[in-house]
Amino acid sequence: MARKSHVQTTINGETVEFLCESRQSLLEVLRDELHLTGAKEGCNNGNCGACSVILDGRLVNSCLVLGVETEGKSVETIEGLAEPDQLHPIQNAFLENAALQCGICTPGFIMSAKALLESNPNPTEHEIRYWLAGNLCRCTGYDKIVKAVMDVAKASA
Amino acid sequence: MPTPYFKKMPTVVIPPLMRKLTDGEENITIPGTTIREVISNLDDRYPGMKERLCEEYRLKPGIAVYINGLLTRGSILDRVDTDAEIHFLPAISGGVAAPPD
Amino acid sequence: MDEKKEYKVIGTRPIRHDGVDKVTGRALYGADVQMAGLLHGRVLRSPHAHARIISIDTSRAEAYPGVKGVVTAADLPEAEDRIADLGEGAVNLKYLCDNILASDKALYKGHAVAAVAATSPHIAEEACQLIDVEYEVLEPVLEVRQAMESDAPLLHDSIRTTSMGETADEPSNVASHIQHKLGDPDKGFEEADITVERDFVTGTVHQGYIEPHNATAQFNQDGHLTIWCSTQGAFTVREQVAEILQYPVSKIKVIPMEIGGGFGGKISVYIKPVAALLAKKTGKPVKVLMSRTDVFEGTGPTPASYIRVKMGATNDGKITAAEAYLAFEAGAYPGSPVGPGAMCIFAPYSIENVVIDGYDVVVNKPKTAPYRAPGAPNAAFGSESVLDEIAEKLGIDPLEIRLLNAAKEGDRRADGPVHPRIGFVETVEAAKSHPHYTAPNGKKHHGRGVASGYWFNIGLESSVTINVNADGTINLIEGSTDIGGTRSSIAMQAAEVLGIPAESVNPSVVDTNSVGYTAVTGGSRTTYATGYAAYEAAQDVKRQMIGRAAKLWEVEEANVQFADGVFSSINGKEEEISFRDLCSHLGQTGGPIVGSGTVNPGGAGGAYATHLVDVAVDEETGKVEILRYTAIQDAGRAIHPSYVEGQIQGGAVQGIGWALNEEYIYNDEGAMTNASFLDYRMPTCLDLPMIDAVIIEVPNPGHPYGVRGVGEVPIVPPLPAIANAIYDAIGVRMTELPMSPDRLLKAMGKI
Amino acid sequence: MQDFGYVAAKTVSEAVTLLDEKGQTARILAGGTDLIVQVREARRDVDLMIDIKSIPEVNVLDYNADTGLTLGAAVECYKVYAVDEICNAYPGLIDATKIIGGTAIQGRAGVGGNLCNASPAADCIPPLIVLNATAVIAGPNGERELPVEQFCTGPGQTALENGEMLVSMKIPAPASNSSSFYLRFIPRNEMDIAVVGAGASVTLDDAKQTIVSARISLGAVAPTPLFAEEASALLAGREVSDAAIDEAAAAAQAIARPISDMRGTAEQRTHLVGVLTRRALNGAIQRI
Repeated sequence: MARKSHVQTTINGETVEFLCESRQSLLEVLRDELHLTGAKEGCNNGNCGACSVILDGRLVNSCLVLGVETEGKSVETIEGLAEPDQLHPIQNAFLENAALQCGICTPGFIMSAKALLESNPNPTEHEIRYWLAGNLCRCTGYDKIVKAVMDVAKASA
Repeated sequence: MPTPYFKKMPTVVIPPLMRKLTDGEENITIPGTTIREVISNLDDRYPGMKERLCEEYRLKPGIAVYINGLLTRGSILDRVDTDAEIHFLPAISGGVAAPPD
Repeated sequence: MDEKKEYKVIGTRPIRHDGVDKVTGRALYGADVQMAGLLHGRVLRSPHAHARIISIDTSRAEAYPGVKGVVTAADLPEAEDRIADLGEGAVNLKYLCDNILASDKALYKGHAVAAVAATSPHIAEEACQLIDVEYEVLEPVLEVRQAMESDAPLLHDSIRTTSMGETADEPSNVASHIQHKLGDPDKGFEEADITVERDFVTGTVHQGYIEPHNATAQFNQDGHLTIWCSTQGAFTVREQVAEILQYPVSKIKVIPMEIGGGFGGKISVYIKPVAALLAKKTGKPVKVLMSRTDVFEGTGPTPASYIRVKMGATNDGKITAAEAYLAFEAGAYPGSPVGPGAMCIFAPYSIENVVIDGYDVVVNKPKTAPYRAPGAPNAAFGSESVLDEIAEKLGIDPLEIRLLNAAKEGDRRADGPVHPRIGFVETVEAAKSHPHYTAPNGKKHHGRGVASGYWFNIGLESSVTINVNADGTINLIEGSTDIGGTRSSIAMQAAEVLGIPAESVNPSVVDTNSVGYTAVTGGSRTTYATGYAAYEAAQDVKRQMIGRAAKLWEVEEANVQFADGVFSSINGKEEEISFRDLCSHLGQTGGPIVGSGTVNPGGAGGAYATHLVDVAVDEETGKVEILRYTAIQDAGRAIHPSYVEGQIQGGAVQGIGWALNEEYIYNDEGAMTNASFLDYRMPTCLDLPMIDAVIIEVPNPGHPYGVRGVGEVPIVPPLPAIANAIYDAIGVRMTELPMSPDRLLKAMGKI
Repeated sequence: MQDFGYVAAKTVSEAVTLLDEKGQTARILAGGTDLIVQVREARRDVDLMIDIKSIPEVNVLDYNADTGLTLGAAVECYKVYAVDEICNAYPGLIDATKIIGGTAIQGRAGVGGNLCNASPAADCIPPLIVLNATAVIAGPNGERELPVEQFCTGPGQTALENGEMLVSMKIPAPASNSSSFYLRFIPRNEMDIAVVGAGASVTLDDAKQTIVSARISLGAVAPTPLFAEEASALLAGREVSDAAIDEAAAAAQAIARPISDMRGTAEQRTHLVGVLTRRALNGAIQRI
């Protein structure tokens, strides 16, 4: 059996400790060890963005990060976005714009949109499409997703 | 063959690949109040028809019945009006073409 | 039905009921199932496209630390060579079982051969590599026309071509031949002033849902099997698993988790029976997940096809005859969607003389599965391209020629039935008057194309139960898995009946033990049929509530009426009570109210769409850019317009992907070389403009609110619309899909 | 996925010692966007991943208008294009860093990893070649430098000897009146691997009429990214003209020896070399 390492990291502001094998990705650790199943596996090789999380302030595919690499780092996931009594504005915009159908890509898109708006609060439609190109959606045709992100940007402008 | 009691009778549109059995006839007027009766009466007139369309209590897999243009669940118990138009077609359900037997 | 009726809930855009769960990551999908003692299953797949399985030795895998169980086809009950009626269609049981775990032959690369349950997914995966399978590699056949040759390698000795119940003598890869015929095609072509005939080839494409297949199974000591999974239909999972395991449906409970897309691809079962076998063998719950490569290689895509279309018209644009030859790849086992393709190909038009021949052909590729209007996009690529060419040669506007020949209520389809009220003409007229169509489009290498499409939609069984709450809300119990917001579109129909807001309905999608039989979420049927069942269940509630009001007021039931959410007495006493207030009196008027509705409606009503697209072609690289896209569709009645638009936009974009880049690319050995999201090349948002979705409402007479299915038809027009736009841009007719850059370069003579 | 060990090395010498001891089955982990996928798909056998991201030397990102750029091997793409001076000095390299993967990939993947992965289709290698980059390599016997065009030796193969690792890349300061450009052809607009890639750097005279020197590099048309030496040389001293650029494009096509695979056909690739070389050269010239 593979040896496990002890890792201490911060997830959604809380200090978290876990044991994991070197070969376990951050996505596997989040889902299987910590039961944070909001990040989804769509392709497991960085091509769909369903597992997007924010690592030390930067958007990453959690399937392409090893769990052991997160020692001492800070991870933000979809579960940490909403306040206890209210949704994040991006979450509201997705609901109001009907920007989801099956919903499997939604957590990844929302994390990706959050990272975008933090680095560029006022993106053009093209900038939004460029930034979100790493997130695949097969249901919506992206129309309403792009509009939802534009709405959030407009509201904060 | 039973004597037609009805003034009007259902019409069966024979699928092109089965018209050999009807000597090329496309539209057959035939008595019957259910699909089962219609098939049975068809078979009396054109022997072999029943074998092509039916198993014991149901239509053969892969065959669907439309009554007046509406797809039913394919039950041979479905009732038909005297002016019904009946089509036997390759079955399609759930967006799936059922495979042949 | 009153077409002008104003609705209070229908046509509004409430927040979907499952929305908060889905934007917070709380919604539980199949792969999110966690439980104590859970084992992880992985499947070993054939590396060969066509091979005889000589032997399978699982001993090394079984001995590997952490492995708890290994299964092969030998663990399945002996499959009879008989037809299993699965409600959703009949399937040869042996084929069904062999596709789950190959017994004598592996028929495509990726065909499941064995499976392992272990304490971690990594161990299960490693153990799969320790299973020793001896193969005798056979020559594969990978293309439909080659498979139809008399000297082609045969996949099955047992297949003989059937034609409407008649069976041929010799074995063949052609499983069946169908034909539709109307009028006298020879005479029709003689009457034509112009005839155009072309061949078309389309590639194998995948639904591309983002969530891979998953299944978790638990087999209790008392024989009860529970399966948590992603599926378009929990009841069809139950039926298929019951047939494959030869186990009673009453002992199987299927719990449909949230589903991450399906588009038809999550109707057939693959790993669900495997998870059940592993759970039985190990006595533990087992979760089996597919990788993305497994999904591409081991689940049903929609078929590649070869299509020949011939159409004749008079100089004034009247189509006099049409002929089509459709040969569809079924994959490893019979059952391609050539039937729907043949049914839909000329359905937008009223043509007197038609002949359509369809062939279902097995090849060494995964068994095909439905994909959004299965068969219709392939067929429309041919017919709508040929019609465009006729219009161009006759100098007639492409929308005008469609109007001139448009099918209307009372016209006969080539496959026989007569059209009920349909909205095709309305979509073409809306296209003509849309600003997109009148906008200038004169730039070099920019082109505009139009095309239309038809999908017949289906009804099938649905059941809904409504429990009335004391606070004036209702809990709506349904069996249709919600892939695109149908909880809301179903709930809204019940809310409309009961005069309550959409938010006062709590819809739940439940397991197979907890609701009446409900067919799959597919065939564009859910808002139509399950919505119909919700309407009926709400009517049942309404009737019972009228009884309670009558009891409360001590009047005859006949003297109670209900309108706009208020019950009133119309005779004697002047009484009024709202639905909400009456709900607080249920206890004293007779106890809880449960309403139910079950339907199997026949009047699904066909759906039509007409699309407009502008493209730019990079003449030097062959790359096509979509500049503008307008998709017009008759929705009958849009219950929740946002999600109708979403279906239209999503379908159009899948069609764009199919048209431009998506295809299975095979090497000579029959291995797919692009089985990843990287190389399968589905559109990203950077490849697209906004998709203008225009909803037309021609109410369907077969539904109390006029609903037509909307999910499938939007994928039908994009393929020919884009081909026609490319022709407009560069003067080259593309007849092979996808219209990828290298094919365009070849067609333009650049390489 | 196979089991493997993981070490977060703190110094170059620690990493080099481990590499030397473990041999070919030890691999350097930087962004991991190629390596983790390769191990997961059993395309590479790895016993030990040596994470270098805590080593100071591989995180250097230092630009000086006189001496040029030192780009640490583990610096992620997004950090490179966040520095305006670097964007202005080496626009061709920036073109590449902005199209590798998607935004999330650019949060992890770096130019150094792209070089060490040695894919024939790597987007960063043609710009490094046209910008005269050198690779700074540390090994058991100390440091050495190697021009980037000599770094890749085959698909996935590099000139790194046993025990050696890439520490950084050095790019000289750009000459005046010069610029660079990189583009690739992909069927989609993002999230794709180059069917063909082409990079160009051009230096013009003060009148901006005559080409003083040029360098052209091609990706995905040979087992390694190519420096199109003859095509580059024939531009020196020529007036800026379509004719000169067409000649260079034809010379570039002459050295392409592409294969057909799922990403493109050989004929398509050869054709695209001409198109992309012209576009890269024109793009670089327009930026001057």
